Amino acid sequence: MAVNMESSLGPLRLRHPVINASGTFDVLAADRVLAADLFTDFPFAAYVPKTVTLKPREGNPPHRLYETAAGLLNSIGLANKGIEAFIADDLPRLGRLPVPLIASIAAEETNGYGRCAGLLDGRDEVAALELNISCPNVELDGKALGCDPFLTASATAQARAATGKFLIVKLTPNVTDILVLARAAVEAGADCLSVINTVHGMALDPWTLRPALGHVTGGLSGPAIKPVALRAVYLISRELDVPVIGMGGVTSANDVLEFLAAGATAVAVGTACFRDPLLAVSLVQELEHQMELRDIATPGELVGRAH
Amino acid sequence: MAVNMESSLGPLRLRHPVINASGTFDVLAADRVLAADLFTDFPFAAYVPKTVTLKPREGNPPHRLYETAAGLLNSIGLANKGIEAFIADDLPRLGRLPVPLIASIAAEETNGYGRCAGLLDGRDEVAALELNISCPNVELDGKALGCDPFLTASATAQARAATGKFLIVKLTPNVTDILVLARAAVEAGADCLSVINTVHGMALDPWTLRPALGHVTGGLSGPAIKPVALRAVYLISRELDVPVIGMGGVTSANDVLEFLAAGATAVAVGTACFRDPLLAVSLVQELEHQMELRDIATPGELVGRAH
Amino acid sequence: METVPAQADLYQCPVVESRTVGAYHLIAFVAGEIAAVARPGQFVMIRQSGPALDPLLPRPMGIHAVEADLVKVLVEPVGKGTVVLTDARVGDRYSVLGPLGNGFDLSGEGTAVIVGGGVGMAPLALLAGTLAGRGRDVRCQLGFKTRVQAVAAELFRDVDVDICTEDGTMGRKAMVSELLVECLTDLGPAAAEAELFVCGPGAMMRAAVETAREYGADAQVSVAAHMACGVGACQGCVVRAGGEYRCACNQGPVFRAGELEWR
Amino acid sequence: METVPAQADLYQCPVVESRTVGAYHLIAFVAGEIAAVARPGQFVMIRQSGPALDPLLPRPMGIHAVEADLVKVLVEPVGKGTVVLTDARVGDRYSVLGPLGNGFDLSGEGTAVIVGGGVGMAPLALLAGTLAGRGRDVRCQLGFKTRVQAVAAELFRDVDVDICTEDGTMGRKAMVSELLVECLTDLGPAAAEAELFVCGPGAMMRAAVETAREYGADAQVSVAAHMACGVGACQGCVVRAGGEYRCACNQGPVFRAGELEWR
Ligand SMILES: Cc1cc2nc3c(=O)[nH]c(=O)nc-3n(C[C@H](O)[C@H](O)[C@H](O)COP(=O)(O)OP(=O)(O)OC[C@H]3O[C@@H](n4cnc5c(N)ncnc54)[C@H](O)[C@@H]3O)c2cc1C
Ligand SMILES: Cc1cc2nc3c(=O)[nH]c(=O)nc-3n(C[C@H](O)[C@H](O)[C@H](O)COP(=O)(O)OP(=O)(O)OC[C@H]3O[C@@H](n4cnc5c(N)ncnc54)[C@H](O)[C@@H]3O)c2cc1C
Ligand SMILES: Cc1cc2nc3c(=O)[nH]c(=O)nc-3n(C[C@H](O)[C@H](O)[C@H](O)COP(=O)(O)O)c2cc1C
Ligand SMILES: Cc1cc2nc3c(=O)[nH]c(=O)nc-3n(C[C@H](O)[C@H](O)[C@H](O)COP(=O)(O)O)c2cc1C
Ligand code: FES
Ligand code: FES
Repeated sequence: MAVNMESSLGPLRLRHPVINASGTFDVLAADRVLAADLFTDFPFAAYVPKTVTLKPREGNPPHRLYETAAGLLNSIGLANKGIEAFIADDLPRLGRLPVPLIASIAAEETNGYGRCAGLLDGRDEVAALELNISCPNVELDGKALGCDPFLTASATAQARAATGKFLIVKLTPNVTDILVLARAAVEAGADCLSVINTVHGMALDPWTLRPALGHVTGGLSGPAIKPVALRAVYLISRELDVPVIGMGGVTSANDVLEFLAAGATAVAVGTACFRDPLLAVSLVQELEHQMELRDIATPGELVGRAH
Repeated sequence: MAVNMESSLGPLRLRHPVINASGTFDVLAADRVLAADLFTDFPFAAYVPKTVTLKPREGNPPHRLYETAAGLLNSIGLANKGIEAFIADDLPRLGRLPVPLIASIAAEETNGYGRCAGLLDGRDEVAALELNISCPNVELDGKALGCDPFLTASATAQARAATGKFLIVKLTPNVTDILVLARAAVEAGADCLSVINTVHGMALDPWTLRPALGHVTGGLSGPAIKPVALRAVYLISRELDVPVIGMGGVTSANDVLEFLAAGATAVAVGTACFRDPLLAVSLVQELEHQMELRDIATPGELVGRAH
Repeated sequence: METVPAQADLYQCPVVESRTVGAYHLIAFVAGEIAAVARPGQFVMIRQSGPALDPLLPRPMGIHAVEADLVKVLVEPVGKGTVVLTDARVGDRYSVLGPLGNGFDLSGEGTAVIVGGGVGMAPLALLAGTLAGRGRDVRCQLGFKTRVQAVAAELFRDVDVDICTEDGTMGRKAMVSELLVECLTDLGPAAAEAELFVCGPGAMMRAAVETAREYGADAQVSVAAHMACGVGACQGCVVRAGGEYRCACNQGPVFRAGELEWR
Repeated sequence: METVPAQADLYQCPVVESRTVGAYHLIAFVAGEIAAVARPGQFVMIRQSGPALDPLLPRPMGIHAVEADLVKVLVEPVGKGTVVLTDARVGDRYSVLGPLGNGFDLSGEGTAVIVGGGVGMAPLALLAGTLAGRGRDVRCQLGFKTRVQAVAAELFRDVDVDICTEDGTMGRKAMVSELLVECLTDLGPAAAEAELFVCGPGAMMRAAVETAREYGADAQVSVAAHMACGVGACQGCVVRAGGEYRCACNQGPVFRAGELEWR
């Protein structure tokens, strides 16, 4: 059976359903290191650069990484060059990618989302915006904005007012009821939800018995959190009508099938890119092969099959 | 250096700081299968049987278990014979154990906690009570009681009124701010907190792409959740004055040291008992050895060292 | 059920044989204490040693053969846990806990009709040899998808085996339930005194039990369940039997067909 | 920094040698594309293949030696990831990504004073051989805790090495910083033209750099950092240098001593 891997995510046409997760694949850095010509053979169906903020941020002190069982704790702290340098230096180069570009933005105050969205609204290189309201390292009154339905709605509404582009809101799992947050974002104008960002966690160095991360706590990603992510995607996509980008612990083609069946329209690979920066190449091949074996004609056919 | 492994948990004298987690070690069943004489050589410093409820519960339909990356999803659904049969059949036998007995109780309504606590209050076999308010499978209006500070306080207060025994409340990590729940329990009369119960999750069978558990969602345990548990223990023990029993993903002596350093007074082993039902024997030996190597004279010396 | 040695390091058993048998993988461990007491239909929980925590838990494997102080299992690599088991190399040490479970009831006297599907044949090999050794009349039928699995039937040493495959690449082209019907018909009136011993995929076991019922024969079936502990501690491995949930690990894995409720 | 092959399966490199060298473990991979371009001070990210997801990420290992199409690393088993690497058996395939990082700047001309502590000696072996091959004057000092580590100094083939241990069980009983002072004193006025190449534990590197400064010598140090990607994607491996956070993987791991801010 011929498999047609094309997918769509709102107005975005994707060659297949697999994209990268923000902060885990840097096409500009990888292109310097890897012999692959990433600008012609880009393995993902869309590219999401690392989150940028209004002002440059130098990020958290080291250590910023600590591996846990089947997981990775990070406290990068949204290190980035700031949206102006992003627009000036990176956007022109990213515009040459053969896939849609989804810019990820964050701010320390809700109105910063409106300003960032406004700065990108006029840029043709940008196909969609993702609001990172869930990074556990940027806190408002000691709490991530994405934990509060009010602030979530407010950030979303401000971005919505500033742009007509496809608007994705990325949710945090660190809440009592993620559906409440999902509804708040959609009611405030989100076109799509990214589910999930990292899970709050912490590690101690087993030798010193002191916190392993410079920032003490951090965000857990990787296969360890896949069950948390699948549940969130399942619950949200059963209740709400917007497309969901599923992510959290994807390392294989089977994982992609599971996220689609749980209700995701597209699936993002994050931490697994660190196992192999070109994982997406073999993963997408294997995905096509599995779909053939299982008689699945299109990714869309599978979306929500587990409901 | 001579290591003194003795620990105390409120009025309970423990031979060492390692106990079992409710629902993961069944001394009556294991004693039938293992050649070890568990009633004389009991490896844990206290015994926590599986949670019992007022009425018998047959539990959830199979599959009730699914292994995930470095984790285990379960939806046992609090299968148990009910508190009356527990008192009649099990208590007399459990009373013969050479360690303190911590009975774990749950109820579907808050006042059930008072009734269960009352039924056990007069029993000399029982050294302490643990309120399981956090099992994700028993839900009130679709939500675990332990997710709500009000219901948590109410269940704790009712149990407090019914017993003078050492009262432990076991918290769920599936909340936006676990400190709020911890405070609610302590203000309502908890003497001690168990941190944490399982993390909400879900898995799909990679072949059928249907939910892997009969109950669809379940609770994630094992090393995958250790970072979540360590963070909760760290945050709570820094803020509150009651002793904390730390648990979540412990598989080794180093893990025990880490939980102590994060602020736990005692540490419970759950899922790891399934890797090896007598793990505690070697783990406690290794713990003593590590303490010797590291010049730690008593477990108490280590408690909160990471703060 | 015999009791399992008490010291954790007793579970550490060296691998002395590890080889492919068609689609399956045979592993032999030195495990004298298990070998000494194991009965057909019992199982072990097996796990690679080492610091890695994925796979996390041991996997249940039927005891396929016992020779002197060796215990053998036959693994079908279907997922992460079983694929990793096939990496076993001679000299590795695995954690092997057992023997666990009740095993088959061998007290019957009628013809023993053994019905296996796929890797479900693994524990039936020990059963067939034991029953034949006791002089009981044994008939064996094994069904497989295709040849690469069916070649494992060579592991049945002490008894004759009828083999079928779904695609006819080895033995008869048939489902094992067809072979069973022929066998019971062939037994004539003795069929009603016969006793089936069944292990395999759910649908195949159901069909076999149904056929047994039609011929008035008894049946014992060894069920599969997801297990975590194997010793009755987690309540995870339940099957519906006798109107309640029973643990496959310590109230099974062998049940009388009559008490099982198929889903 | 050279570019890394584009196809994922090119990273799969067979193990052809795997053996204990005292407290460390030497592994040789067939990795022709890496061997062809690797420079001293560069590193590879190494990971076992297979379905298990713990350990999850590759571990950074300095390139210890290059021979024809072989790349060798020397692993000190300190935690889960490195312990698992020492399980490597001939014929296994590992994912080996590299060469990564900037490597040492070899353009200097003064005496090369190589200072290694513990397993930090691993990448210095390739450096020493390369510099000696170019005819540069090379002095090597290696410090270890005790003999079982120090025996690995035998892996320095092309140059003479001064060894010390903290407990005097092999070589001098001294800290490597004492050897360094003697070496620089011995060089006399040439010390100010000398260049240090340092790799080892933080405290030892700091002491070496301090000594270099006192003698007016330059120093390049190869720093350790927790890494996830190795290619500049995660921003996780930062060290403080030149007043900002720089990634050890693609702006290092070798830095000029002068730009590093020690914590
Ligand atoms: C008493 C008993 C005896 C068994 N004897 C044998 C034997 O001799 N040879 C053999 O090859 N297999 C045997 N099995 C089945 C074997 O245990 C499972 O195939 C194995 O656990 C699957 O693990 P996995 O990680 O490879 O698969 P996974 O990737 O976890 O899943 C693959 C498939 O196996 C199922 N599965 C997952 N976990 C389990 C589990 N714990 N138990 C059963 N099924 C599971 C899943 O639903 C899925 O369909 C036996 C099972 C039981 C209960
Ligand atoms: C550029 C570079 C080159 C290296 N070359 C070598 C080498 O040639 N030989 C060698 O034996 N080691 C080398 N290392 C160090 C090696 O990578 C770490 O020891 C290893 O990652 C620890 O992993 P683990 O799982 O065994 O330890 P863990 O159990 O994760 O931790 C043990 C100790 O190692 C530290 N650690 C954990 N993760 C890392 C990490 N990703 N990087 C560094 N330290 C970490 C922890 O803080 C802890 O103190 C190098 C590191 C870098 C950055
Ligand atoms: C090192 C690292 C950096 C990350 N940076 C960002 C970021 O800048 N913006 C964002 O929205 N998410 C960020 N994430 C979260 C991922 O995009 C993703 O949501 C999460 O890691 C779960 O997916 P995974 O398990 O596949 O990694 C980061 C994750 C990691 C591990
Ligand atoms: C199979 C299973 C059954 C459990 N049953 C109970 C229970 O009855 N009562 C309870 O309070 N916790 C129960 N738990 C939660 C554990 O006690 C523990 O809090 C949790 O598993 C985290 O610890 P671990 O990672 O060491 O398993 C159960 C966990 C598992 C895996
Ligand atoms: S596997 Fe735990 S009770 Fe059966
Ligand atoms: S290790 Fe990822 S940026 Fe250096």
